[in-house]
Amino acid sequence: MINKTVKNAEEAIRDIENGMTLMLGGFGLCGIPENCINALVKKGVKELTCISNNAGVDDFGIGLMLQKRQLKKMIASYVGENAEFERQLLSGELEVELVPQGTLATRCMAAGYGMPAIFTPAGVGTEVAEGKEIRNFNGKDYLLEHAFDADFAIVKAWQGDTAGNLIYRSTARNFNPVMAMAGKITIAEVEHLVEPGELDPDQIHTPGIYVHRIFQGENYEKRIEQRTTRTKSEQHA
Amino acid sequence: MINKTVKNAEEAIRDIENGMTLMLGGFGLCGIPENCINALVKKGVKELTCISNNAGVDDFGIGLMLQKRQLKKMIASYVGENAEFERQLLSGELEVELVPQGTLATRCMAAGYGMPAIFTPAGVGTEVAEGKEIRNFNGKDYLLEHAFDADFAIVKAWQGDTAGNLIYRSTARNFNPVMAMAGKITIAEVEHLVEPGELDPDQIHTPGIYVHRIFQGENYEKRIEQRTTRTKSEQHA
Amino acid sequence: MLDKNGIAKRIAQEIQDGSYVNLGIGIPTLVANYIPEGFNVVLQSENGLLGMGPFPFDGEEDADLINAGKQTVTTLPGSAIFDSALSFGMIRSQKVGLTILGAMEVSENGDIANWKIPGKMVKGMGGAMDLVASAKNIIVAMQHVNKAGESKLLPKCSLPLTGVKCVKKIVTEMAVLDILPEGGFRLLERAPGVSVEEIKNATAGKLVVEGEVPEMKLS
Amino acid sequence: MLDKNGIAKRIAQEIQDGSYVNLGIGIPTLVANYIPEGFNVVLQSENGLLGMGPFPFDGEEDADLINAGKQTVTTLPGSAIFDSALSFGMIRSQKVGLTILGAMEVSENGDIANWKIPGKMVKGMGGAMDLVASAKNIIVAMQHVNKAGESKLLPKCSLPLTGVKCVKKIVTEMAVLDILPEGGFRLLERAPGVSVEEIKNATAGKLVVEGEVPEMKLS
Repeated sequence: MINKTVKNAEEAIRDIENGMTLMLGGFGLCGIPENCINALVKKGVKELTCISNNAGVDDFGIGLMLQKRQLKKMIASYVGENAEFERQLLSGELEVELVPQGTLATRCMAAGYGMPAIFTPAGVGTEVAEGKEIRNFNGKDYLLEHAFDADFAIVKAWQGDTAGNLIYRSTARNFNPVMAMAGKITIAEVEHLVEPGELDPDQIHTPGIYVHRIFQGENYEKRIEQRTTRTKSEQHA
Repeated sequence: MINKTVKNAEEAIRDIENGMTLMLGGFGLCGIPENCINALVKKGVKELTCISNNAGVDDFGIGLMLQKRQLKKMIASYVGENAEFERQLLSGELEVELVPQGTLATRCMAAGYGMPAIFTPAGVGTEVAEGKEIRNFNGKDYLLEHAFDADFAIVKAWQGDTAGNLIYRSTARNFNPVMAMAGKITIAEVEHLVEPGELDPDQIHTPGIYVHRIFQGENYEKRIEQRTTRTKSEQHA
Repeated sequence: MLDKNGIAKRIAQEIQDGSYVNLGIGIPTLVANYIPEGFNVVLQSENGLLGMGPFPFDGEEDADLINAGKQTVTTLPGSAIFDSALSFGMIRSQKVGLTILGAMEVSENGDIANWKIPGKMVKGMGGAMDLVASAKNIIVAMQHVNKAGESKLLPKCSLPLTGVKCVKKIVTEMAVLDILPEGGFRLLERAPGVSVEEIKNATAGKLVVEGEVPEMKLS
Repeated sequence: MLDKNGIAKRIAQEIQDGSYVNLGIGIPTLVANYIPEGFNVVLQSENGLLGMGPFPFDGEEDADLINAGKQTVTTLPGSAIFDSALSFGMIRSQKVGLTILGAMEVSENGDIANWKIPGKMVKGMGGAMDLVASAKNIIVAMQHVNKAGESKLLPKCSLPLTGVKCVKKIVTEMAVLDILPEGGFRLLERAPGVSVEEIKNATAGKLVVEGEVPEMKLS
């Protein structure tokens, strides 16, 4: 196997430069690459285009990069949790491309599958369709949407081996596998880095061929955005 | 959960009729739905269009259906192991569409992903491209290939639960997951049928929503096409 | 007039046994509480979960297990987890049969607007555009009028659209309506104590009333 | 003249440490035996396996674990299994950098034919069309002439094509050649004991000989 290990987030992002396009895995604050985001904030790299489903919250996730004005453009599907985002957007400081969530995921997947474009019905008849090619198949209209082209994809997994194979945990999977496939260079931070052979080949979510750098992250906060619970008395509700 | 269990292969294929289009999982003889194939042979349903990577061998797999002249058309990528196939093809008894393997897999996947068509460079400049739309993206030519439209997809998995969730074993996975997603009705035969909750949600290869009928198969032969081994003395070769 | 739970309760009657359903944020989330006992209904959450269970007990929240509303949830026996591309694959291929979501406006031809107020609010469409473009059956759960007292059932949406000609049915605090193929809101049921006249006054789009309109039955 | 193993041995010199490689059926399969000790090379099998190991020991064959040639194989620590669509996804997106495959004909502009003899043989293209349409580096392993003694390195292929302008290098029992951007087989190395003259006679397409042509080094 090919050893993809790097020491830490700083080494993993060493060659990310101003003006680059990054994909960042996660849905809300779930499954985001916390270590790499912190390292990007520390590095202070600017003029970035970020592709991520959400933009974090004001003081966590991509929100930290927004506060430091590191983003030129954000490509996302839902940004409702972030006041600083809305402020930068409405003031014109931040360029924003809002993309239907399924289109966002599929444009990542298309890159990983070597497909230059895909067809989706999402957005037909709306402003999302403006300027895009519409094509009818079997009586239904579809938009032609292009694969993303990202310099780096940065994902977070639960387990990974030094060959780059990744396994995600629960719904922290979300966009991570499709982004992991889609970067020119893919960086994976994992909660548990193990030796080749410790992961069952049948259970790998992202084959190592897609991953260029891997490291074991630390101090995961894993913040919960909407803590919703029920009490034991509701058990039989 | 929704219970998808049927008693056996006969019940699973009860409404497969003459002239229908079927997808059959497997690569070579690996991971093929043996029980359903045998039931289809017994039922004697005819004029079928079969989509499968291979056509079995003379006396096993889809070859059994060829011997009984049950196929009108075969859509496959490689059929080199089957003399009866070649005979029926050259004599004109059997209609054949040969499709590049990656195109075959991706046309199945497209159906399961609700994408009417995909772009692939495979076959550009060859007779596979004849009559097809060619489109250039970023300086490279791609063929427009359409999603398959199959009445039934019949797959084989290792484990499955009554809710239809499937887990495949080793390279017997092959075409099974993409075909499982692609049938108007999907039938899964499994080596081990278990109750919901016995499979780890993180390890499901095919979510149950794609599977309409499931049963525990029996008497799996799992024939090996090319038995290749080494002796212990070659261990350090 | 129904409260939010009443709307959810009424919508729950639309859910068929043995179906896969996607519930949007807000009132739709409440629908889960009213699915009839004994019904096998599987909830899909578009971030990548099939078989969404109830909220976890206090102290058992798992940051890695959330729904599309970012709420902590649980799995059920038979649940499956997958990535976001496959999640929308099953939506686009119509395996998820019913989508229930909120709206800011619905037009009499079934257009829906729920993601943007130009110059004022930009939250994004999330998965809504994919859902309304694909699901066979789309039910909108919303208030009949907005906070300014203006009807949300319009001849034509004024806000940027989420999808066109896709809404099949609407349940509000006042009424159940469906969209006629030729256009128009057909009044199917009145909320308890609400008159046809009141519904007419609250509906800016074309309202079609055929014969006697029954009152909703909420068991 | 090289035998099949000799061809495989020479091709193995083309493989870079730290690379992902797809080996076709026949001579290419033998290449695996000659990958230099200490090299980290991962073999991809397009049915859905990354990290293909050696054949199993007698009695340890697993019917569920085969390669694209339908041979029983093994996994290695760090292997991954996936479905056929993802397999070709990693091929199409050029993550598999090198493809080594056999051919019936190669033309001087890099076209390859290896899947069909009209009216005579129809095995199908399998994954070859996908592989040659996508891989960055494509090396052909084949005999210089066919059984009838006719050259397989042609000005133009006579058989149905598998791919166009895709072959980068050719290794035969007689020579190593690459395809020039402007067309033509450039002779890079001679097999031990084979003269340039003999190679010329066995090559129907345009052969480009620049200066002294060295003999292959097969350690």
